[in-house]
Amino acid sequence: MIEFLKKHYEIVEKAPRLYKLQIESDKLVEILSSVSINSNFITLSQIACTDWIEDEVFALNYILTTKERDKNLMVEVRISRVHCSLPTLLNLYPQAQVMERDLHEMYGINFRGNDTLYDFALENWNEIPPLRREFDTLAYVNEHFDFRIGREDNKDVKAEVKRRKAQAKESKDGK
Amino acid sequence: MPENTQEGFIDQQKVLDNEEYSIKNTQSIIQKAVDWFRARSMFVLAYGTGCGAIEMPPIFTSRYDIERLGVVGVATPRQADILIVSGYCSYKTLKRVIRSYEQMNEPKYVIGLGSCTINGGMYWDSYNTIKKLDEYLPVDMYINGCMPRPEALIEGFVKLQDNIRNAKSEAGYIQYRENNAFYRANQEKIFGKNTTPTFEENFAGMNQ
Amino acid sequence: MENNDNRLIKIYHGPQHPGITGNMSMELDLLGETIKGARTHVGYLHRGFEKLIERRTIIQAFTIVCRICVPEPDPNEENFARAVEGLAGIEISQRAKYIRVMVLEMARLAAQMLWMGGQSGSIGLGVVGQWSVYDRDLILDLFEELTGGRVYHMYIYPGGVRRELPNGFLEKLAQLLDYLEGRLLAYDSIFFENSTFKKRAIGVGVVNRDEALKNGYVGQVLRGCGIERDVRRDNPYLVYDKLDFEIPTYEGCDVYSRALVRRGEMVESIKILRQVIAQMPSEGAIMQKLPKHRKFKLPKEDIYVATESARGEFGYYMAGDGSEFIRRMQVKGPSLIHGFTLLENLLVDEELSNVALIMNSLGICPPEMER
Amino acid sequence: MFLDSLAMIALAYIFGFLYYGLYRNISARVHGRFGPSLAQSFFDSIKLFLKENSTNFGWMFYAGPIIMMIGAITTLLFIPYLNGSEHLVGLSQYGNLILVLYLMVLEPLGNAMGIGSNGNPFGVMGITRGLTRLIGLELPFYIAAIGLMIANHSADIGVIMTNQSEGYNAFTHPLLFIGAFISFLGFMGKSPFDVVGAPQEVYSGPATEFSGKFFAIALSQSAIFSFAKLLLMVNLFLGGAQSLVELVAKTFVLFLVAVLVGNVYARFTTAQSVEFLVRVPTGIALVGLLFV
Repeated sequence: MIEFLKKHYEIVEKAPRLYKLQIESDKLVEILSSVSINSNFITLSQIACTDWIEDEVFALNYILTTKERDKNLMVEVRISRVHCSLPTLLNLYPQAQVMERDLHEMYGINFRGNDTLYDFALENWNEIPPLRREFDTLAYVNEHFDFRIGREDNKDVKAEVKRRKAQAKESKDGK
Repeated sequence: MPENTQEGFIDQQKVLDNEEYSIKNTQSIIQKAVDWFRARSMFVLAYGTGCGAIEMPPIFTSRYDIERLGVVGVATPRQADILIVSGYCSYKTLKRVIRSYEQMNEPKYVIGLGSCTINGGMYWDSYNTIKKLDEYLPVDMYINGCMPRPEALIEGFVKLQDNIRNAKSEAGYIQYRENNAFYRANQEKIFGKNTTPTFEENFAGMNQ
Repeated sequence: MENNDNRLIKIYHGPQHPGITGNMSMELDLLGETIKGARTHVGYLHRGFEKLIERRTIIQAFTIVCRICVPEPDPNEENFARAVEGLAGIEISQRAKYIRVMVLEMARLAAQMLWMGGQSGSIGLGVVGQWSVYDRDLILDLFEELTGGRVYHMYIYPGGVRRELPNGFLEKLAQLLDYLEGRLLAYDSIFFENSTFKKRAIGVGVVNRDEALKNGYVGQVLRGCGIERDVRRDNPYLVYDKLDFEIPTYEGCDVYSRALVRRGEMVESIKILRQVIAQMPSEGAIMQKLPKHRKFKLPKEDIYVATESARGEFGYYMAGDGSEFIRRMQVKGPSLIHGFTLLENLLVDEELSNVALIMNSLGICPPEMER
Repeated sequence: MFLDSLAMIALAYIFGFLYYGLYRNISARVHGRFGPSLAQSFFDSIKLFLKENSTNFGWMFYAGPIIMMIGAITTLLFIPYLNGSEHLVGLSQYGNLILVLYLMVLEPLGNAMGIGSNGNPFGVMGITRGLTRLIGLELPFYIAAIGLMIANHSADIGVIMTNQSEGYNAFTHPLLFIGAFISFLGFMGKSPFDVVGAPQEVYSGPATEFSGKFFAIALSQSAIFSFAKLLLMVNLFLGGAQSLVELVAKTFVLFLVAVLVGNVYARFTTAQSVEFLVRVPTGIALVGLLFV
């Protein structure tokens, strides 16, 4: 169980019943298969990806759940943002197929061996994968749509507050 | 009638937005009767494009019972008079909504539900939802709110019936037919080459 | 994937179709009326939530979190609040915990009522939907009194809950529970015990029990296979470990078992709510003192939280980056695995008439698949 | 005779739609709602006649609803309204029960003709379901009709109707009546035998592509045809009617039962409904036939 895993890997306890393990990307399949054989963590609940643009990496968290559904283990893999590619987990977990398909579309990560990485939620998307940090959704919206006249909240709040304060001050001074 | 261009239509819209502008339609008696029947019986195609779909079951069921007003749901666009666009439209949905709208038979009306159809609402900075529904489809009635309550929806239906019965505003489908270039241009702007078939293509066999 | 047999016809079941659970579509290859291949298509509801949340501070993000799952928004709020609390190290008061449990159970009850309408509508039994949506509306009325919102409540906020209970709220809730308990008998006779429903539902949509745990199925799908799993008990949050409730399970693995499981859950929800009313502390702050709007910053850490929604485990992964914005919040609803891994296989060799039935019994809700 | 037939059609049209309005109202009360006005179905039908038609699938498509309409009207004209009356008899002296049973098949055939030319897969599925179900529906009904014909030594509806002066066939031949009645529920197209236009499965089934005027014709057709079926049931099993009031009372009772049954049962699949129809009502009717 968790004691067994702790013997072999450096497992951190993040919260009650939530553990974390950081591994290298080239050992991913090996370690996950060993975890699923040797421990109770048999299910893949989620593949969560975070874009750490300042470190130039994607951090992928494979969240595993036990057979009893009482503990969660986050297995973190860090891969380069530029040539992002990982082996697929399709053979271990069938549900990985749709999760990888989702991440492929949202981040452009290539999962080697998964041949179903076609369109998931978007249709005819030609821009940068939208969940990458460099994709600016506001700029995209401003370029492709125009807002209805009177939609005032499409403004930088800080600048607007400053402007109003200055305006109020001016009118006060004027009096 | 406005010119068949985008600028001409925008000018026309500005005029329509003006409070002082109101259509003084004179209905003949036959036309009045026809409009009365059209207002009294509405077949609704409730396209659940977004969250607004959750308030559809309450209004069609026993608490609010909109069937009292002659409003019933139908399954296919062919038989529907009213298209309810219930909530935000993503690109992918909008294409299907336009397709459904063009399959409907005239006279047809569109009800836009929720703030997101009016100005993007909560998703104003989302890359995948449209901001103004009336750029792509002629909307006859907007019901605002996030979500609009069932009472608001019923009020919207009553107002629309009133508009139809007394010919208070020019129906959207006429605008769609006459200013098709405007709508087409907007649709093509976001869909590119993947736009739905043109109005003429859809209606090629109509007058044979 | 593609089926090139020219005896097959391909139809798109949805997105505009009365038999589909929301705005999604199934691409079906049909031989006569037998399905030979099924593929799920989503994306009709994609709003890019996870992108929008990256651009919003916590209170701004909080208002859009509940929109992820429309029929039952509260587990999302609870997940979001608990993830933020976990990252920021906030402990909430006992009273707030009880109020949250109350809101979550009321939402579960409302969601099951709506589900009942959908499930019965899928087999042409419209009368159940008419009744149950009315009963759901009574719960929504209470929600409106408590939170100000009918469908979206925006009530469970990091640090507690946003408003004090109105006067006499618990008494009203107790009355409503008595009413709903009586109504369940009416639903029994017209829906759960209806001979035609039994005929349609028993032996339809049978899930393979052996792969259920491994493939990550959750909620009623597991419990309908006789596997007793519930986040509320296995991985308890709030005060669920102090409450006494059972987890209904049935062995059939089919649509009917899942329906009975939901019925059992309604009974359990009523039981839990009664205990909450009895045990709720009358004193105590409902909201912890929080940093100011722009000063509310999350550390560079990540966390995974899960809540039991009306359809199964709802998981959130959240990562902060030391600023007032959330770096990443990834949603995993119960529908993602059910809608793809399970449904695509379950529909093969089924009749076309059972598509809506099976989809409803799995509780598939598209907005949480694509966010 | 022409005026007589016209009056029959007009009455059937009015009663059909009125009953449909009642159906919606009664269902609404079962649901706990107020329901639409009684005349709502007239409004719907008139509005549909005023709607434009923008679909074109060739003349075969248009011929479909018209053939259905002809089927409904001819069926109606061969069924006398009143027992022993000179009026409202239409063409009934020229035809008999066997002819009526044949004419009743015209509706699905006309439907099939129209649907076949529009190529909508849901329409095709709907009509396939309809024709499959028809096999199940016809068996018990035909057996019951044969039983009645044997018992009365006549195939004339008028004769069968007048022979019931001592006791209704529903009571003298109860098994035949039950078999025919279950089959009649199916003919009315209500739950649990409403597979043809099941919206959750095949949109509106055969009517998926019909719109505007042709949908209005289809609606009127179904209203007239429903009334014809009610009339046939009353004539065969409930001894017909001496006056219009009695006719309305009897048809309404039958109709009410059909509505209430439809409201509390879920829809069978095609296979289930055929299986059920072939097994239960056919069996009952066969046993009834043995007693005759």
